[in-house]
Amino acid sequence: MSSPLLAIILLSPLVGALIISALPPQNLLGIRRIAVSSSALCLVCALGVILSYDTVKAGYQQQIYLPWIPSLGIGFHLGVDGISSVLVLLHGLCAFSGVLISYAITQQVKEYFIFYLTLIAGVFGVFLSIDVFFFYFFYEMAVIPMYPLIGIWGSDVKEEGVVRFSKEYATMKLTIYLTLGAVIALIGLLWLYVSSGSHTFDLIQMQQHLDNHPLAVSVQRSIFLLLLIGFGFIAPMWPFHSWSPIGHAAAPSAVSMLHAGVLMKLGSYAIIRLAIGLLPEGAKFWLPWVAGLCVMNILYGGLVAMAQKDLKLVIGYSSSSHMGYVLLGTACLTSLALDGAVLLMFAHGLMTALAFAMIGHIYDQTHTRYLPDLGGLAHQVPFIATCGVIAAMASSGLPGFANFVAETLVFVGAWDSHPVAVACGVVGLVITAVYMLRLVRGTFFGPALRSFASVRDASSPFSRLSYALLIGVLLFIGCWPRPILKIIDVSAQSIVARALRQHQPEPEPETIPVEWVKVPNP
Amino acid sequence: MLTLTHYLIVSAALFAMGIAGILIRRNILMILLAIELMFNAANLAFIAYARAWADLGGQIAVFFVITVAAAEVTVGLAIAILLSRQLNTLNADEVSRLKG
Amino acid sequence: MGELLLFYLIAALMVAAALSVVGSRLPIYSVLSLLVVMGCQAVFFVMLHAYFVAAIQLLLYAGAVLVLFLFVIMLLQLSPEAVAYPRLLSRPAIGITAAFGLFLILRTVFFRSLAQEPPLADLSRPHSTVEAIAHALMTKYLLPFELTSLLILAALIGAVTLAKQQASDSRLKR
Amino acid sequence: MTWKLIGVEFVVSVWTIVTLGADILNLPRRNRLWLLALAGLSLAAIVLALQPPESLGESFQDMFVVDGFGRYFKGLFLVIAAVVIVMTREFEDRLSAPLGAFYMLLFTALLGMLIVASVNDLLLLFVGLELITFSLYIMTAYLKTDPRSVEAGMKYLIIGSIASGFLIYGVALLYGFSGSTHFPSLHKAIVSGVIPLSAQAGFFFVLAGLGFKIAAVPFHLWVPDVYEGAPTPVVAFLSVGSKMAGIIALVRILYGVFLPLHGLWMDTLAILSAATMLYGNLAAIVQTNIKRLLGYSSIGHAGYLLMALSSGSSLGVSAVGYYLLAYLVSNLTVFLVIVAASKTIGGDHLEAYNGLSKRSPALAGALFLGLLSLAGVPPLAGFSGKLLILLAGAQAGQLWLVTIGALNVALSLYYYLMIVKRMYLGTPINPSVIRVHPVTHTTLILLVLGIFVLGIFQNPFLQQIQSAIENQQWTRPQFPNAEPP
Amino acid sequence: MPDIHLSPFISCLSWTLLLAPLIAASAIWLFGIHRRRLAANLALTGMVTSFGCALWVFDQALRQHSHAFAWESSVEWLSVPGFTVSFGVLLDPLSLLMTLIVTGVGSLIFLYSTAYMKADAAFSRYFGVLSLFAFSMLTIVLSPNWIQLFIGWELVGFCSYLLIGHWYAKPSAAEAGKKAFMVNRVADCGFLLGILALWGISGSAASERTLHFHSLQARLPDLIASGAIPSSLLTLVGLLLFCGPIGKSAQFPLHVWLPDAMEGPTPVSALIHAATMVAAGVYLLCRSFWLFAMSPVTLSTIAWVGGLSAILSALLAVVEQDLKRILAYSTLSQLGYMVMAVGLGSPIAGMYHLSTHAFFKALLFLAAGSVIHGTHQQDIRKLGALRRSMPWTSGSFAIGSLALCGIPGLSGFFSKDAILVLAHERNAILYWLAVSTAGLTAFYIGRAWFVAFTGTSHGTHAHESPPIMTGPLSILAVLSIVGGYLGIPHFLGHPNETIHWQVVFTSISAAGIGLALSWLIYGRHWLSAQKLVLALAVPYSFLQRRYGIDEFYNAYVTHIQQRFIAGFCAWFERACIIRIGVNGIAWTTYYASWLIRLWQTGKVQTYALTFLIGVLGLIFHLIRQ
Repeated sequence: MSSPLLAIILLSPLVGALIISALPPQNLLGIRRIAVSSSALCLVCALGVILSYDTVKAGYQQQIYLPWIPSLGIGFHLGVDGISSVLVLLHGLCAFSGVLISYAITQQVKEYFIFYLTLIAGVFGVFLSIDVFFFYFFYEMAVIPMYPLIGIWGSDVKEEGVVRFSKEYATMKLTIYLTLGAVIALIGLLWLYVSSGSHTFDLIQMQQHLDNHPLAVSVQRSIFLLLLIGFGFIAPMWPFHSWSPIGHAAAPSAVSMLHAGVLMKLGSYAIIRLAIGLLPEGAKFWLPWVAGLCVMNILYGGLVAMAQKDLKLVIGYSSSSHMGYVLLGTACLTSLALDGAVLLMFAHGLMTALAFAMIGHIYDQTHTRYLPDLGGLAHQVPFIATCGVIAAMASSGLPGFANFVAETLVFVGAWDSHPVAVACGVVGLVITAVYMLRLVRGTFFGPALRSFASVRDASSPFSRLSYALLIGVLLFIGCWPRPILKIIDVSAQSIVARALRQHQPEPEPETIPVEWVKVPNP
Repeated sequence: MLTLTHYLIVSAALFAMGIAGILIRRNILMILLAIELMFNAANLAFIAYARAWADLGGQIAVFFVITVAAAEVTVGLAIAILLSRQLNTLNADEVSRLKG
Repeated sequence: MGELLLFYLIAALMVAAALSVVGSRLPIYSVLSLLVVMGCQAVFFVMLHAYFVAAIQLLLYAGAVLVLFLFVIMLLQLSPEAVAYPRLLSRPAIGITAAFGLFLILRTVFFRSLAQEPPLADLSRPHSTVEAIAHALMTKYLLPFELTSLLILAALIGAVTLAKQQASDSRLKR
Repeated sequence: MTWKLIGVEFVVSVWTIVTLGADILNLPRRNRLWLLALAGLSLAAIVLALQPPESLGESFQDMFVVDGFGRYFKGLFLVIAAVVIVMTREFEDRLSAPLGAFYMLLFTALLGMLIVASVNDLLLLFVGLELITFSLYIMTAYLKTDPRSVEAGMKYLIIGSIASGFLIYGVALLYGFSGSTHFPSLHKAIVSGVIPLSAQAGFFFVLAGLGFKIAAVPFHLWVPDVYEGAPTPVVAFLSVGSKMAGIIALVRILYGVFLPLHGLWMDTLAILSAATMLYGNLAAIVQTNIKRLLGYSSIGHAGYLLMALSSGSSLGVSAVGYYLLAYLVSNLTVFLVIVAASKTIGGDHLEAYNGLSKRSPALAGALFLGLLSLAGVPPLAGFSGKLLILLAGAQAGQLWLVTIGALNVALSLYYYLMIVKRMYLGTPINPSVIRVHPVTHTTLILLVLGIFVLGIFQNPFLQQIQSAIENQQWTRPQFPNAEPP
Repeated sequence: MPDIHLSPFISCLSWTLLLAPLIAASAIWLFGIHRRRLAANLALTGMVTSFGCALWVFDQALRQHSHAFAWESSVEWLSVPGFTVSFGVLLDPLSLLMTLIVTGVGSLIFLYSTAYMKADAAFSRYFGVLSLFAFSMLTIVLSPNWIQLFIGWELVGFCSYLLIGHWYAKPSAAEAGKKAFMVNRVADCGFLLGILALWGISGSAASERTLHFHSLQARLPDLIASGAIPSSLLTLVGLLLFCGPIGKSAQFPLHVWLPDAMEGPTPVSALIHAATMVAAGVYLLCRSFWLFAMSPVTLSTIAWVGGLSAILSALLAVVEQDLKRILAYSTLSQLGYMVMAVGLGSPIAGMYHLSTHAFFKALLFLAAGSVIHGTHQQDIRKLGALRRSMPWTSGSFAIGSLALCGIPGLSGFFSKDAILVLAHERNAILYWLAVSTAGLTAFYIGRAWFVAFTGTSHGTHAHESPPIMTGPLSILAVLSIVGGYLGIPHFLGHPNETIHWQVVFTSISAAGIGLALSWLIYGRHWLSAQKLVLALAVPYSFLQRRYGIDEFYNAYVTHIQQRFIAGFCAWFERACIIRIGVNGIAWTTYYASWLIRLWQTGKVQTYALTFLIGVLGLIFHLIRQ
């Protein structure tokens, strides 16, 4: 029970960042090696976590508990259930391949890896925490390193040579946007803490307390709305999505990988874990609306992606479109759809990381991401082109990739409650195919261009490792989804069961504990 | 019958006139002068209450107020001299480099 | 009854002098009017049986503070302020209105709390002798008393440092 | 009367004379004076640490009270003064006027703060506050040849005097209500009887006077001007020390005396808090001078403190204690960087900070962390403080206020990041490397460490604060009219 | 099945049958991408292994009562409570027939490809994808449930995309691949919804929902009978499911991708776009015929779509000049026959035609490939007199053409006749449409023959293809001849039918007229083609524009979809969400800040006034009572 895996996962990048900060900035080799080894350690431990997850016992496992602020009921409580262990693995994969992709960074390498490893640690923290305080703590901690990462090492979004969105704009918008979302969620969390009267931030205890003393329906609905909007910002739920494509587009590719691959999943994860997990009545009331909004996500995001000419913007909008499926799966309150949603988070994370890695390589080599400028690159970069086709196909839900399984589960699970949304989702797959094929066609196919004669492929096995890793896992899960689904399902079942349980909230009005009763104005 | 309230109202008037003086005078010295009025109003209230409670505390408070007022005038006048030296004006409206 | 009459007389004089402090164009008039205010206040203090404070008021305020004012006014050779009648919604107009509002509110507050105010106590025993005050200052109020000495010291040193001419600064700089 | 109880104050008041005399006698060289000042602080700190906990008690006929709460803040004041002295060391060649007097004023201000931390009487409070402000008036105008410094001093003095006028008038009215300026007797009067309107007016006058100290809207307008004009070490002292003194006074008055009237001031404070937060953080956005910007930011922080105060709970007071600690560390970091950098980069204009990360990664990193901590980003100190305050607000049921407070986090992050943006994304006008003195460097490292420690390991500090306020009478809900009928 | 005695090897062999091409494909991708010979050998081995297994199973089946032969083996591929999908092999006469076609024709075409693609740089990639295609196709064919079928369905689409775009440097090829994938995607969108809807109605109180063919077939009729499922819903399900075949089998109006798909290498066109993949739609219709049959509306829709596709494509073939495109339109037209056959109620007739069509159309394509290989030319106007220079090729092409025309004795005759008889019985209009199509078919294939293989040479240097290409041609030619005598309908469980002489006569005469006309116009030049074109200018140009359907789609895609809808969304994103929404809030904040700043006038008395007003505000409420 007290295996140190989770602590290692959380601390390894932080320790890595600390060591790097002590190294001289000229020692590139050492810096990179430490980054790679710390993220590899995370990946190995994440694999260990998911392999050792006991689906019979279910629930939170590998727990670590340290009392932190006992007077407020805050504890440093780590643990994984089926859902988070899958996401931890996703993050481990994306982080490791992101660090490998980061070898392309040549300026201020030391600072880059410090921020990058902090970001990695923050995201791990969110997935591992089962204390609401630390959940929020790591959540915001993950947002802030994005600012320098995009601001310093990013690139402007250009159209026809004209800067459309500068990286300064993108990173400021992203940071403010996400912080805004975080604080809105924070309001909800504080309200929840106060009104539950449980005097604990511990998720498990809070859940037990709320089971025994359910909140009034109206309070649940209000808090749920706050959490939904707050976490919806990062999910990103339409119409709060506009930070994401531009942010992805401006970020350096390794950051985009992590961001689109994992960071965006924090929102839906938080909605599943906190909002649905703690506020069943709110979930019943608001989730149908979410189902409506996610149709907007899927269709609108896809259509906007269709009109983009910057490769990263295409993938950026496609991410916001695909997160619509995740939200759709979340919104149904069926274990099937929830399984699909979680698996889709996993699959989409890998797929989008692959896409951003590929685009990053192209951008590094050609110094452009503008679709009209590109073409025929399959002649020079056959390996990257293969990855591009694979990413496109995975993204449009080709069987054999995990995305297909996940989308099918979402559709199947959502069919009974939201057939129209499912129909729109299926149409969204067509739209995805349109822009992904357009991207592949415009970038890789067609006659070879002379201007790209010097473009190099990712030829060494080391540079291919991250691509191979991502594709391999996508294919493996896509071909053999049973084991991972089993792990997801045990947790999804319990969340859905909890949300659907018929509570009989007592009609007593919730009183807010104030230590002194107010004295009326004399 | 002379009551406490008589004194208090006078002190209130004094206080109000003091603050009015701060607001309408342009010369910084005059503003300092008006501040003295405010302190005096407080003094009057203190003494009146001290009388009412037959307590020494109020009278002692007046000591402190007078001391503080004197110190305030000292510092205020020193800064006023600096000001007239640096900016060549004592017009409060013209001392507005720092703004926004 | 006579006391009341005296009160009204002094109060009227005091308010008039205060108005003059606030309103007269010539700075010197303002200072001199303030002197009148101080005087009237001293009379009130006497009427309220605070004899020692009344003396201090005259000595310290009239004797020291106002002289200092006069001195600085002479030093800086202040010219009379230009007369500008406050226009509606200008800052002075709003200021006067607000100050008057403050007075009205305070007046209402005092009238409303009239019933709860302590009545003027019967002063059978002499309580505000110099000795009693000195005793209080040296016992109960010793700490603020000592602090005021530091306060005065700080103000003095500060004032000297600030007002000193630049030439002397260079001498101090080592 | 126990002289042991005022040991710290005694050392500090002695040192006012020592520094002045040392300067006049030219005992240490001018550039060694800071060591003397630090020595005095260390002495005071030792005395503070040696005060046995059981020696807590009241002195001067209850006028001066030494309790855990006061001791906690006295410690903080000493830390502030120490850092300000380090700043002054960096700044001293820009101070033309005598340094000894400057240190003396620093010590008198510190003395005022120490007094305020232990205050148990309205008159002592008045004198203590005046001691702080007078010293600061003079220190603000200390750059005699800089018109902006003099103007700042003038404005500070006038508004400060108005505030003192209101404060003392309010004290007079409260005195009239209870017949004493002593906190316990005031409290007794409040608990036992009907509170006349005049006393309520007096209370609000005192509130206004203290609102000036902590820079609460609408008593705040002096803040940006003074921050911009005053010498930077003074600004640091002002923004942390003076504000903290005001907050302590508010806690002592609101919680020690007027807690039974919670209903009277809770909403008022909440409204002031909301206005203060919004005003400070909004107005900071368009600023171009870093000190002015920090002035507005400090107004914003005053809003958060008011939110915690308005909660009327012991959690609120703990939050205030923690927040002030976090604010102290972060803000001093920021100001220390400003002092250290401004000489080389030339001025306090934001443009001067372009590309700072390339000229001095250490300074830029410290400023980055300090600003983010001020914004309230985990795992830095400011986050924990803000979270505690928001929690206290939520527990008091003021969700609207919590909402405004939370949204202000995002708002403030914007302008803090604008500075970060200049440091990390801008190109320096002059790419020369900035050298940092080892003393400054060490202090910065300590402060940054503090930022992290306070952001991650909250519990020891929080427990310290909680135990400090444990024995206060306001944490004992024992008021007769607070009992439910 | 208790009464069937199967060899214990069948499990092993049937899985080998399915997986051999996949293993080959993986091996090629992992090890053979730079080794040409290895790649080709792997692919060929995989395919031939499959074929061998199929033959063995076929042998087993023949030993049983063939039409009752059924064997299933599966593993749980995805299993969460409420939704279980297995992956497996379902062998029954229908799938076995299809498997034989896929693997048999596939083996020949693989063999043929080794020569045809010899000079290609991406030889290994070609075989890798081709093997993957074989696996995907077998996944469809052998699928025991809808999800596996859908998986295969998508995968064949993907392989088709890659193979059409094999020469991606050619913009037209890249575009054609994209188009094929997109059109299929649109159709699959309906198909997937159909599957979901089917899943939605498949549950009953007694049992969990399912997508298994047999379980559905066992359960659904009862549910319908009990009234649990409204018939309108059933029709909807049927129509949605039919969307799949419309796309995959390129029926009107989603036929547009198939002619363009001819950009791919010719063996690919033969295998995927003639013999197997496009037939998958028909196979699907046959596989779940009972489901479509439960809704008359669905069935008649299918019939009409098929009939219209048949005639409309035949018309297009008449005006086409590209040899491969002629064959592509011909494929469309023949697929129309098959779909119509199913729609008219006889899946066996459809499957029969599917089988024979696979033989002769593969033959025609491979022959055309041989022509292209020999001449590097595929415009029939630039070809001529190939009969002399390429005798084997010409002979096979002639056999294939005659089979296509339905000349008695050849395979096409029997299968087409079965459909015509069916149409004759069921629907007069469709019957006459089909007959006209038969005439047109004879005409256009005659035209191709006479223009390309007879007449005078246009100076193109032509040479006969190597034996490795002509060998498969010969085998397919034999199959095209004897395909009608193999007893395919019997194998599928259909009793032998008597020949309907009236229909036979009509169809033969239609074919005869068509052939005669083409001979007169193109063989004898008795009628000038140019004059005919001039005389029929309006319909000719209409046909040349392919009824304007491509233009309409292009206009829709570029103008409406891309420029208007997507453009509008992008504009909305930039203008409303980013500029007004997000930046608007930012600007509002900024200007609020700017406004607040005005308060800070720098004049100390303003500050004092504010202070005073603040105090007034604090104490004002005291006198409110």
